[in-house]
Amino acid sequence: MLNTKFETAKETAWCPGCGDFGILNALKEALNELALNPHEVVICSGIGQAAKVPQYINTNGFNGLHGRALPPATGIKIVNKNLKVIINSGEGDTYGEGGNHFIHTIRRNLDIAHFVHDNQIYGLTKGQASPTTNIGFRTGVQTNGVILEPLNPIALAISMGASFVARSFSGDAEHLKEVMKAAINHKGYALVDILQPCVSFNKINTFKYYKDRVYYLPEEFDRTDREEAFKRSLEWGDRIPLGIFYQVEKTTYIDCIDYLNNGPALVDKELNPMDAEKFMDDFK
Amino acid sequence: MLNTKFETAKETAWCPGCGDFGILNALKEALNELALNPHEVVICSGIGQAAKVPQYINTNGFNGLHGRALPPATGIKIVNKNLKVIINSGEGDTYGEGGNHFIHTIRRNLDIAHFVHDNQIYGLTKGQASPTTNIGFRTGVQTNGVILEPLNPIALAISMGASFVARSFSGDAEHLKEVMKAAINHKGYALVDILQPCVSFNKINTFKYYKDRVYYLPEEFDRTDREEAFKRSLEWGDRIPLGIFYQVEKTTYIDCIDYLNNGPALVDKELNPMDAEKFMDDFK
Amino acid sequence: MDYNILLGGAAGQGMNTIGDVLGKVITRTGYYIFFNKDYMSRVRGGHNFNQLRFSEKPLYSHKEKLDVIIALNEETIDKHKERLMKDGIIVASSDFKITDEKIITLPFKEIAKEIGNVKVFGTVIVGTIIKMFNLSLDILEDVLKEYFSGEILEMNIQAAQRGYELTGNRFNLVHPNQKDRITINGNQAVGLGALAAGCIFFSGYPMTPGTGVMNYIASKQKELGIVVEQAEDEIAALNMVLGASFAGARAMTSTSGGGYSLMVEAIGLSGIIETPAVIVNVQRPGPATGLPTRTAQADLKFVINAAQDEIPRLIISLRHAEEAFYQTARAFNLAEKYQIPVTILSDQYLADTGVTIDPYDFTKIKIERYLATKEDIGEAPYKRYKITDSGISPRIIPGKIPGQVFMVDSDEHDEFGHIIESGDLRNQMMEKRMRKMELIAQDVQEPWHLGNLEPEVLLIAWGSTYGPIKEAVELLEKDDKKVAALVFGDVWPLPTKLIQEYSQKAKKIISIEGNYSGQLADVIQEKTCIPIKERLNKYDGRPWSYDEIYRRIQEVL
Amino acid sequence: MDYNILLGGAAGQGMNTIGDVLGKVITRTGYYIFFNKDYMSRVRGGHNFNQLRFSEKPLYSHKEKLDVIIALNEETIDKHKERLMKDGIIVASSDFKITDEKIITLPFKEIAKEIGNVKVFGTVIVGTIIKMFNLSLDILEDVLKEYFSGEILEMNIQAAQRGYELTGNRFNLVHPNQKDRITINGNQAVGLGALAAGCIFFSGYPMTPGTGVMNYIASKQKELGIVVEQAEDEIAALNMVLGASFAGARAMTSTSGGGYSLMVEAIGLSGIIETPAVIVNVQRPGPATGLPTRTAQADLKFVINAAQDEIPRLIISLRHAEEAFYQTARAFNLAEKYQIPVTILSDQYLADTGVTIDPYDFTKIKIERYLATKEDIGEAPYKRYKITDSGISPRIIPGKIPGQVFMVDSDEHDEFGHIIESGDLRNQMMEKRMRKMELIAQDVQEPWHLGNLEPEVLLIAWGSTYGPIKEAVELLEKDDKKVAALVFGDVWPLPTKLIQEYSQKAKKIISIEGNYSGQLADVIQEKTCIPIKERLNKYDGRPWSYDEIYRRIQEVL
Ligand SMILES: Cc1ncc(C[n+]2csc(CCOP(=O)(O)OP(=O)(O)O)c2C)c(N)n1
Ligand SMILES: Cc1ncc(C[n+]2csc(CCOP(=O)(O)OP(=O)(O)O)c2C)c(N)n1
Ligand code: SF4
Ligand code: SF4
Ligand SMILES: [Mg+2]
Ligand SMILES: [Mg+2]
Repeated sequence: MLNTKFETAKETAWCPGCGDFGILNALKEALNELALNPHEVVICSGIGQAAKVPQYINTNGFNGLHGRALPPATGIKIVNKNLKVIINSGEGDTYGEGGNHFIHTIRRNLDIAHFVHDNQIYGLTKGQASPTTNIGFRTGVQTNGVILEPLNPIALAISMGASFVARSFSGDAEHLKEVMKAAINHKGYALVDILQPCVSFNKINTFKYYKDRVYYLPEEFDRTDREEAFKRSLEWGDRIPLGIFYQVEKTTYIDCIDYLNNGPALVDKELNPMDAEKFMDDFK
Repeated sequence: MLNTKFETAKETAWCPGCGDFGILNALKEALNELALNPHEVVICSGIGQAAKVPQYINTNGFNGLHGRALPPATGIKIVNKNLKVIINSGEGDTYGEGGNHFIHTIRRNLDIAHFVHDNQIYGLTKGQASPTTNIGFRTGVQTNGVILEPLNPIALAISMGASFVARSFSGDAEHLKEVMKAAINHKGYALVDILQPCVSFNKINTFKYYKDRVYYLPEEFDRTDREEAFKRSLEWGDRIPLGIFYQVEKTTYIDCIDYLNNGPALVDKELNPMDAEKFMDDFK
Repeated sequence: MDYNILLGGAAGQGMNTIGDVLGKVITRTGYYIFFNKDYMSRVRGGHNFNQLRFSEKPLYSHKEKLDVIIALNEETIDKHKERLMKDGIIVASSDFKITDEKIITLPFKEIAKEIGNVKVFGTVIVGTIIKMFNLSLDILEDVLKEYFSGEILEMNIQAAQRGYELTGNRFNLVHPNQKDRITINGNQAVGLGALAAGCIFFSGYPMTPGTGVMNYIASKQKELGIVVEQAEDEIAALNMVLGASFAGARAMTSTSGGGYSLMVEAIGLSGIIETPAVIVNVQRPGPATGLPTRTAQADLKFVINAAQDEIPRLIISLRHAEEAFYQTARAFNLAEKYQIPVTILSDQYLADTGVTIDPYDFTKIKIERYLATKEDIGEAPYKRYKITDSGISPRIIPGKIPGQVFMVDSDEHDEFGHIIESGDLRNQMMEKRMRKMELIAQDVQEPWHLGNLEPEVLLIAWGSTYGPIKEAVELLEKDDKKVAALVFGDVWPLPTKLIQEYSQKAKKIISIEGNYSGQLADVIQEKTCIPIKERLNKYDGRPWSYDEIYRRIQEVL
Repeated sequence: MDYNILLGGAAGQGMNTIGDVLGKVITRTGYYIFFNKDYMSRVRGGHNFNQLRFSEKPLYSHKEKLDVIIALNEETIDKHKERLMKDGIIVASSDFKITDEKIITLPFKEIAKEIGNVKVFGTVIVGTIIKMFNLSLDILEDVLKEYFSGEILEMNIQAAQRGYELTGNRFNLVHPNQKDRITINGNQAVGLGALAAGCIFFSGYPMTPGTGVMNYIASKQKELGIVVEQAEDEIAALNMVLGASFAGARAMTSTSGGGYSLMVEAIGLSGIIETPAVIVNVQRPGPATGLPTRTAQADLKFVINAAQDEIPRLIISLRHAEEAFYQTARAFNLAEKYQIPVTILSDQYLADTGVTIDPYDFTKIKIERYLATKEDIGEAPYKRYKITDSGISPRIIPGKIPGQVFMVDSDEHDEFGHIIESGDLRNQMMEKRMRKMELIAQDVQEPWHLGNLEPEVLLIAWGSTYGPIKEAVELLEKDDKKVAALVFGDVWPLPTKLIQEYSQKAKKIISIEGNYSGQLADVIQEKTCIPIKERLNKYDGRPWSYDEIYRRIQEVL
């Protein structure tokens, strides 16, 4: 167990060796290094193995419905801009069931960090193909192997105009922690797609598989060049780039609404029925 | 009225001057020139002004739920590969309510053509912002103007690996018809995002607005270069490119399943309960 | 007195503005109006009509018989002239080809052209009607000033005057004097109620006829400093609302049946995470897309049972724009009191119908949050789902109490919100949640009683049918019929006291509903085993009118 | 004779394989088994257990008392030893620290290590059990051959032999002789039924415990040349099914409550476009995510009322794996006969429980498509929604009849499927669709009757509670109690003949359900006004066992 404010006594239900442990630890350390307090943080998730993160960390948590991690995060952040809102969920949750929220949440550019545990499989439901499963992968449903082109979350996020798009790997604790910190610090929506071995159901994309293929985007890589970022995002296979593909400053949702930006958080507003009384004049 | 097999007597419910008329006519002509027969064609749609297309054309039609034009089209094409399956729907229907189906339907690469009537507004519900409405556009809901980054369907489709991605304009009948024909002839999923003025609710993106801005991708433009296509797709504003951004050959869903590819259409299969009797052995 | 004006034409002819302006003039003159809309699912063309009924007494229903038909196109005359009273008149443009003794054709279009703007055509007509009913041109000019400005305003004032001069006074009215009432429709009343109740976050996806609530709230968002967020779909809408509510906001969404279908899973979520939400379902006829712009009361059993397994919930149906305001505010209080989803059932008839009522008393609105304080919860680790006798656990919001965190979980959970597998704990949590239903049942309001106290015939209804039934029962009582009606507002949990009581007295029970099978009657049977065999059901997408109810009840008496 | 073996351990310890292998050996020896699973929503760890009961007579329920506990971990002993019979035994690994007079510890792990593969540990145990029950090592070897091959098979055979030699015979059995029965669970039975019925397209999204149906059908897709498509979400799944069905395929989806919630809107669509669909809801406890791997019967009222407005529909609940096969095939026929959505309600208990039954008679399965031919529809333009007396319109599929096209429309429509606004046509269409319910009511099957023909006490139940109730009623009858049960399979439209009849005879009616409020009892009250006041409801996520029902009924008698 780490030694952060974010530890809990709760025993995890993950398989020994699962990449989720590395992600959970990196998250706790990132929060710790950012000197955040548990009560200032809300972690939202859907349903899946990854989505159990809020169960195992000492922060506020909204463990909602499968595929629906992002809309509650959106509601939370809009009404209380002072909370750090983080989403941890699986790639099935995010890009499968929740695909529509994914693309539209990017468009809103709220200041939230989104950590996708991408094990290229549906873990909790025991091994069906997820949107990122490679072609040819056989499962109990895809008995002849997957035939759908895998979704490329990095390319997709870049095409949707996300202002921070990164990839990391549960097997590199340090890199992951640093990218998480950058994502949390980024002002705007930040996606980190995290390669995460599932030892029980994905015997192809193992720790070794990733380890053999990942490389780090070079220092001199220009993260503000969208076309370059897109080009790099298409790299997948023998070599898999890790790091921040794209990061630019962009006005956030809150920036655009004057009274949210300059006023107190919405939830701190005093409520008074009489404020609306004058609107009756419209009906006279 | 045109003189094709696809005419109907039904009066349309569209506003005079609506861009939907041009799209409907181009579609009828395209089908006619492709020498298709009405009974061989199924047009699927969701709900919206655009989605009324199946009401006004003499083909088979599946006018389903708002946002859900693509899944029925998928089901139809998988079970009867001999039908020409075409989808006509609004951009709200397709990229808003139906966004998740949009991204995953691209992944399936079924041989279907998808025509999106993109008027940058919710027409039928009287003028709320759609996913493609420009920033700053004011509506009864977006009273301070839209603040969400508009979705770029061309960039998105390219990032998702669509094998045919094009844009046309309801105001250019000839171009539209030709692009439609190319899309229908394309083996695989083909997206055509069609600029379509809404004379009632979009007073900004008018016929003239588009007319002043559109230009045609040059002859020499290399449609097989994905990065180039992506780059071009980002052009939007003073100059809006029309034409086929990207087109490559790619195995389709049906290609990947041997017995679908080489056998008869699934619906033509003889059904016999006894075929499954042998499976009881597994339980002995 | 009781006048009824029909205004008919195609979508896009400006009928709503004509009706609104005329309605304002009549309201300000001191009358009560009842202004309902019948429109097609299209933006231009087709046949739409508005009916503007007014009287010096409060009105509760549209009526069939017409005094005046204002025809913006010829189709209007064909479709509605049968309903014209003997001494009624039809006002039409002089270029119409139809002839009929009751038609007065006047050169509206020509005048508009002369003024130099064909769009003022409607105002010319309003001027004419003002004159016919002896209303005040000054008031009309005041109203026009609120709608237009500059050159356009000048043209409209000119148009009004020209119209006013076109004809003479037709109906002899002595105008009443009370003038500060409001005319409001159901969607606006719900929206205003939400604002009064402190709704600071609204998320929705447009769907007729539920969009009006969103539009109304959005129109005030800037002024109040609140947020209306259009979601990508209804699933997102309710899940955003739940996030906002979890974080401490009073939050709401509105939709119609199709959108409600998509919210079903999140309604269950609201129930198990015990996070309040107010969901407005403005009903229209289904199934599926159905008849988008028409009315129905056909989602009752659906909303009562929506979502897998069982949750505590409250369903309030709205009977009238007056209560719509107060009930919406109440919905917010009860949602927070019990930490449940509250569904408000409205319908297109109520939503789009403007009625004149006394101004709302905003001092009656109390915002009761039922939030626990730092002191309430003490120092021990906070239990979001503490098992209590009432079933209600102290609720805090995240980020406000340093040192205290909590989570909500869609899985079955322990008192801390952590996922569990134990059958015992599951029982305790299920019982804790469902115990709240017992308290809610005490908060639930009995149906409104109308008519006789010792009735022979008992009518059962709910929601917006209230208005037409009220007028019908008054007529039946004038005929010396011993008739009463119980009109339910709160429908779930079903209040059963009055129905038990009156069903014993009455020889005959008849339900009157806007659906195919008689859904409230079913619910009453389910909960009380009181058989309701006679059921008057209407499902053509049109609202019951009082005359129709009156006639149908006479038939079965 | 009636033996009950519990096999407990953590997820990932191979318990399911041990159980399956043992089950096969016992079935092939000629016994009936009843093999149910209790597992947590996790892949490794936690506490899971399987119960394998067997007898020479058909079995319908798990039971509480245990003869043997096979403990793969120590927790298993703690959790279950109370249920052990006086002469029961606990079989455990010799490294366990727990001591108890009933424990036999044996060196399973050591032997596995000696063989050189820790994974064969389970097979060692199976060998031991085989010996204890005097079962055949040969049969075990046959079964192992179906599971393994090559070196791994060799090791397993060795493991079985070593286990067999570890101990002596404990239970004296004379084995029966009938050997060609099948042991199948509810999900497999539904899947096989669908295949027999000609389901050629399946689209679904994984959701426990509904995934098993998809898995089963997928496992045969290649061999049969059909397609299983995993959808992006449940909304897509049912909409794909409707597209496929429109195009002429028999098509199906399966899910659990949360996924069903997302399908609600499309269920309404199926109703209004009159396009058949078979939807399997394998129930688990909610609300929302609830208890993913456990059982419940808590979606009854939800599925009856799912979707805005009203549609004709049929809801079939499954009582037993035997009928699951035939009912699924029937669902396809009735879906096409009436052009409606048919919901099959299963639950985790039924879905995951293996029972031994006689082989299905495939010759009983008739595929009835009810499709219209070119001749049927004639030359005139085809009316997809022709208004007929029965409410059923001739249905064709697109592309097959040159010259004829048609459309289906989620809007209210005319006979051609074109959007309408007319109230009259709306009424006709609504009535046409709902008329089908009258015919469906005739096709609906009355509940199964168990026990006394002139009962004093009448039990009411539905779905998978059938098995436990059947055994409980048999015990109660042995005690000379005048008890009967009506166990509903078809639940909507509700068949009311037998319940009317028996409710008159019985002095007391008691419902037994797997939900909080007694949902079937509610539905019966709604439809018949027969009050059902005593309700035994279980909602802890565990199935009723026959002993529990027997005890509870004795208490109230
Ligand atoms: C509406 C709904 N559909 C399906 C499910 C079942 N379900 C739970 S988790 C899951 C997939 C999880 O995959 P992923 O998000 O990749 O997470 P992982 O378990 O791999 O970490 C599914 C399909 C559900 N809970 N709710
Ligand atoms: C579930 C559901 N939500 C909302 C609606 C209401 N609705 C109908 S059409 C539409 C928007 C249509 O916009 P678009 O797809 O852009 O089509 P257009 O009318 O602009 O052609 C909406 C929100 C609906 N019918 N169903
Ligand atoms: S199944 Fe896979 S993702 Fe889930 S806990 Fe095990 S290893 Fe991790
Ligand atoms: S509202 Fe707009 S999109 Fe709809 S018919 Fe009119 S012009 Fe066309
Ligand atoms: Mg995953
Ligand atoms: Mg549009």
